[in-house]
Amino acid sequence: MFSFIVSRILQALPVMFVVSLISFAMFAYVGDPVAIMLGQDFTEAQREALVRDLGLDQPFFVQFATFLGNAVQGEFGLSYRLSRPVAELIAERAPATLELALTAAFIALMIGVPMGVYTGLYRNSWLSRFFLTFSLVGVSLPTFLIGILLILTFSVWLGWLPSFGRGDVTRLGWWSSGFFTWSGIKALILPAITLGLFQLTLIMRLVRSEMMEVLRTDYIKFARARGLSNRAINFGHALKNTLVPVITIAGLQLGGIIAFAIVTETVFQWPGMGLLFIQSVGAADIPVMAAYLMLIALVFVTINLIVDLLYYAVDPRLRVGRGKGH
Amino acid sequence: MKALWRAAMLVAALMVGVAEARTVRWAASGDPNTMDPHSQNVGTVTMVLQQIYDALISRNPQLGLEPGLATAWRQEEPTRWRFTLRPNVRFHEGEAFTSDDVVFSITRALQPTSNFGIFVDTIDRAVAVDPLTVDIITKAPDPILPNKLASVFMMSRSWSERNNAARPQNTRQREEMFTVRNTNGTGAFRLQSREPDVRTVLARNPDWWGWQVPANNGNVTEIIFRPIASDATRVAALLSNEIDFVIDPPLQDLARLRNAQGLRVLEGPEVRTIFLAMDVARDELLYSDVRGRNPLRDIRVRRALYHAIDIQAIHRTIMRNQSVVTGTLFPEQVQGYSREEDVRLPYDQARARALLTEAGYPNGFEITLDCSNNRYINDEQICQAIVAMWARVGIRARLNAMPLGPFFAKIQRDDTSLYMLGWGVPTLDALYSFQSLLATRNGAQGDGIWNYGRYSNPQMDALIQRMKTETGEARNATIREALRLYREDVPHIPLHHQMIPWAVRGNITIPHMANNQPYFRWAVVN
Amino acid sequence: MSLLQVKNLRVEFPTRRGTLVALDDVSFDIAPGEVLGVVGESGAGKSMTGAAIIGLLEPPGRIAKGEILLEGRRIDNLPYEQMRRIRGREIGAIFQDPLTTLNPLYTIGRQLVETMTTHLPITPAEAREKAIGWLELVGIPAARERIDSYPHEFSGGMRQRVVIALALCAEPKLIVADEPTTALDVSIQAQVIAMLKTLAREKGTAMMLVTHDMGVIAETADRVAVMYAGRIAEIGPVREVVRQARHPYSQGLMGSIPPLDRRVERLQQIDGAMPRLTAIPKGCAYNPRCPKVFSRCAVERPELMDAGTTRAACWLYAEGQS
Amino acid sequence: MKAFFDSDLWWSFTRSPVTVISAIVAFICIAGAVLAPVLAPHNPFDLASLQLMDAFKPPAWSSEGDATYPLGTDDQGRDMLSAIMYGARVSLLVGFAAVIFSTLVGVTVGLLAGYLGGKVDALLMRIADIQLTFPSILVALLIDGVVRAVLPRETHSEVALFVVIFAIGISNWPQFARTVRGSTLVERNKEYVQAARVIGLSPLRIMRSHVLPNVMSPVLVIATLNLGFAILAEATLSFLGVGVPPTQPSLGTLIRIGNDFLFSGEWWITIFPGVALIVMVLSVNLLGDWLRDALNPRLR
Repeated sequence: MFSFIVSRILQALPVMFVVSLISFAMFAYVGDPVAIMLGQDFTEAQREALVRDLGLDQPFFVQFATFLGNAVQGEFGLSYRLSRPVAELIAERAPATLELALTAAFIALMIGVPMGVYTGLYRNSWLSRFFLTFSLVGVSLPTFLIGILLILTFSVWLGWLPSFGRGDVTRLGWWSSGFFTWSGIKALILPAITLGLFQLTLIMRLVRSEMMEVLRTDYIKFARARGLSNRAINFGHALKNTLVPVITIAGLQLGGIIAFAIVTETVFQWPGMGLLFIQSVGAADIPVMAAYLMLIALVFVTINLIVDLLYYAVDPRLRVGRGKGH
Repeated sequence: MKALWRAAMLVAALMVGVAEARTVRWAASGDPNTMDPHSQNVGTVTMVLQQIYDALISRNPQLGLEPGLATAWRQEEPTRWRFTLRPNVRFHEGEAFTSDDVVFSITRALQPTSNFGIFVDTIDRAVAVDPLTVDIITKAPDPILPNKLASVFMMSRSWSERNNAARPQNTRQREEMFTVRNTNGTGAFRLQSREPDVRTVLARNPDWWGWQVPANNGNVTEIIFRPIASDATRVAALLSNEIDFVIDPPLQDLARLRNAQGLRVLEGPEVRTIFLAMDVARDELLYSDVRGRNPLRDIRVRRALYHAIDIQAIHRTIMRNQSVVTGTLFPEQVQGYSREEDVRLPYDQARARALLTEAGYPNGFEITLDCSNNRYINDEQICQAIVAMWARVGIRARLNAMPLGPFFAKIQRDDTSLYMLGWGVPTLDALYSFQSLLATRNGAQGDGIWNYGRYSNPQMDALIQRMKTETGEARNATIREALRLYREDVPHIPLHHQMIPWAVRGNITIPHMANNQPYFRWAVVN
Repeated sequence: MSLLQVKNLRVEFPTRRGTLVALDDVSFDIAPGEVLGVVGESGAGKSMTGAAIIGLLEPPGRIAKGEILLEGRRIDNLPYEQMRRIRGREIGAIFQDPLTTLNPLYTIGRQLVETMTTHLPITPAEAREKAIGWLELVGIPAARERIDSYPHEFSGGMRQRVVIALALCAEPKLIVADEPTTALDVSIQAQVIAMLKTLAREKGTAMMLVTHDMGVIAETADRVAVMYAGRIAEIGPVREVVRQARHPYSQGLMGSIPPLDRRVERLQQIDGAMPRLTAIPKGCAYNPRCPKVFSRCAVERPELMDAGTTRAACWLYAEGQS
Repeated sequence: MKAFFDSDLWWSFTRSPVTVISAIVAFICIAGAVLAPVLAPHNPFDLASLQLMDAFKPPAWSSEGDATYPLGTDDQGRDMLSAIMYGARVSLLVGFAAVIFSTLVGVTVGLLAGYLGGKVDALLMRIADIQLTFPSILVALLIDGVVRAVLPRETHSEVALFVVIFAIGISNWPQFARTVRGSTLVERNKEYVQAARVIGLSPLRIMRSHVLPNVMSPVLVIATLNLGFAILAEATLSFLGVGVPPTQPSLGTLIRIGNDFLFSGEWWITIFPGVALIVMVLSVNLLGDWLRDALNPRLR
């Protein structure tokens, strides 16, 4: 168990390195932070001094090494745009994104899995057909369009739900939560649906096809031959076996949710990391962008580790003679 | 029953409480990126700090000068101005405001890390004469010093030094500067809380000196500012009653907002002029198919480009009448404006073609037009329309539209042949525009720093130098002369002055300001 | 009275090109405690007969004609839920591949316990004790320790023993064993089949043993049915069929059976191949391959008819012919 | 051809009215896009033909409409119908090119990994795993950003289309690689392939003539389903402003522009590109879905 975790972490290190290199390289020459920081009036001398101070006159790899050294200590410097520590900015935004992503994932799983199970079991019922059509429309609608339509309907037309922001948040130490106020919950509904809908349809389709696959297996036939009840077969035997691949994909989807949050947060002006990222791209705020990408990579690596551990918990086959996984 | 009654009373009391809190929920596309008053000379910063900090000199709704923290000022000698300070003024944290704070603030604005150099560039030093008198010594006579000082906010020396903020914030420091997030002004509102990019809350400062002045009739107790970058979302928030006041509603939504129940659109001009500037310095353009010569150095070509633009069509469709078509460098609010010089070359495609043929380009030429796409009102659309209009006279322009970051970076490297720029005039004086945009770039602070077409005309330079020192009618004549030269020499193709409609909920009145700065001291919630 | 009666069973698969007849006119009985071997090449319909009996035909397959009776009661037309109560309790089943028959995510104990608690009026704790007993019976060493192991922790042979325990644990009267040893290593096939046979005998369980291993049939079965192209070609006591098959196909099938003390690995190959269900020849389905074919065979389809000690579907035994 | 109409595929196709309709719709979309230069009433790229005074004309059927502009005009006086047709052209081009790209990469890698096995297999599949970990949209953003950083802006707008194709294509190859590898592993051990090996046929030839045909149907299904995703990915990138250059507006770009007119009353600028995108992607997805069920390869 322990060595398994260690080996997984060792495998993740090169990934992290590559991501940090890319994320740094990607933005090192995009735009010119100096121009933005100087504003409307400045002299040539001021400009050069700023370039020097930011270390932008250093060779690329020197800049990268400095960046990496600091990053390991969680030190990403000051945001060019906001003149505040990047770590702090991200820490402020992270709860918003995580609450949104988790709610969206929760919606996607809580609705997507049962719908997938249902459509997998009752392939030809009209409800299944409806779900399938619904899911196809779901994967065919771009996220940003869904968001816009929801705002139009529920905010502008009906006036039920807010169109932007997080509402009132409660502070729990450094974490700010929108779960504890009515306005926070109301503000969460539309973005979470927008973000979750696409994942919901993916998960539903995935569960459905896995379910159908599992229902064809010998052990399900054998379970029927043993006269077990449908309930035991469908929800005990079939569902549990369906869960194994679903866990992997759902884990990957959570990563996808965090990435797609960029779009949702832009549409709903949700004050999370994705919005911070997009705003930073516009301002060529290199430290923030680099830190965001590294954080996302870290999140993905962590999710992968958790997925592996879950796998480990669900599938006894992995517990002995690990190595050849799935 | 009794309990029920008590509950009802409580609810009633709460409702009264709610009614008494006169809150304005205010949104704009951008968020101030600092709370330091001398760090960023940017409208989005100033529009919030304006409420918190005062300058020595204040402005009235017509942008005229009014006493602010200084009750009187006088040019004692050509290079010495004396300011008499307002007594009994206190900062939000209790410090008394004195001449020492003025000396400190001006010194601070003069620091290299300050972004407010242009407002204090002529100042040599400030001297405290007594606690309520300050002398400001300029390096050369500066007739418009009071205009400039209306943009320099006053800070407390003891507070700043105590918090290690004696200089404007500097990104070279690893640590965050105290003033990035904290304020201590003398103004009508104080900063109550701030989450960058999310929400900034200002609360009324009941002790503000200005509430004694009858003109300051505002009754707002709380301002909640929230940045909403997306145009559609901002309008949606306004329509769904989540926001009361939007300072930059998109033009295309004005009709809808005008018709919306309970909303009003306040219309008015901004002191900002949109124009096209051209590379008239290089012998060969960087981005053109013309080799061996620079067509833009030929005034006939510049005039042809000018003639080809149907500014009325842009005004009517893209700007939806929210622009003031112009033929000059700045709008009428600016000191030195001359209506006789505000004349455009007429829209005339035939004339444009003829001029091009005359200049030796009967088949036109290729050129790249650099544009921002998120800086000015409908900037990218304006450029697109101009590119299409030029196409009709044979100029094959390629549009290169960029976000403001890369855009400014590019033109500031002189890496452009043709670009669109918008220029605001915070001092409301002609010199600010001429000096930055049209003076030969010579390294002196302010001269030609935004002149990326590197227009250089000794005649113009001489006029600009005279503007710096002359006063009165002589100066106005100089400016008029410069404007005439501007019109004849076509260093720019002027387009229009922006109009800046504000959208506000019907129960709120607030004067529309041409500098695009709301002053909540004058805002009334009914 | 027979335990199981299959009467004129016909199974069809509707497809776009018409209806495929997978089983036609299949009839046989199994007496209590009797072992009926069913042999034939792949695709002959052996497994499908088993599936029809336990009521688990893969859709769109369906019983088009005929009846299946268990202790005189019709079971082919029972509603799903009633049939479910019969499966496992009255009729057990053993599948071919023990590697895929057990749910990999549950311990074998759990799978045994759930089978018993589903069918028998006992508590989980009692079921667990019984499960250990069953595991011991089928020859799992250290059953008490290994009951909480997962299927993958067992070898193939051991897993098939677990499958057998699962099939028997609710004490059904009939076991449908579909190629129970085919997937196993040759060296342990004999052990497993011997164990199965012993257990069936001890418990008095009847068995329908589907296989293509004639050796297994010869050792285990009381009677044997030879299937060809969805029909029974010949049925009779195992000795008779093995020693002196009547149907030419059976003869071909048995032709190479070595003496009982030597094992064979494969059935003897008959020239040609069994026709596909889409192209069953007119008349006797075997006629293109039959060494003794004569004119009638290509025209008219033979029913099962008495052929000495067995019954065979072959015109050779039509009256007046022999 | 006759064999095709006789096949199960054609049969199941004719049995599903939804599929037939979506095939017709998809065909119309593709034909309209491909033949846009011929069919479109205007050329939105011919700047000299734009009349700014014609901006914001409503669709032809409304009272202020103009028959020359069937679906109205945008803020620059461009004909919406033509803009959508040309936009669909860009969207489809990016979609098809990206899918072809990821198919080529994925199939090659899958064949290599499956056929060669061993360390090559382990390495290639590890790379695929790592890449699958990252959401495609982020991979595309990353690649787009890297290219933006490396190339100067002017050059960038010339290659931007290829960058988007590459970015979307490269983010989807692992799916193909995994499927093909799985099938290859199965095929490789079949007797005829073993036999071909023994005869001494070159591995390339074996893969091409024996393995490849057997993996084509799952690949076709994944490719069809991916086409919808690719078109959406392009739209999303363009919506975020990092997709195709504005000189070649795709449907995503049109939607981004239209978004500004959501509340302004010029609804046609917003609605039509969005509807076009949804209809196009939905019909492609319906086809893909049907194809998957019809070919029924056990997809993972």
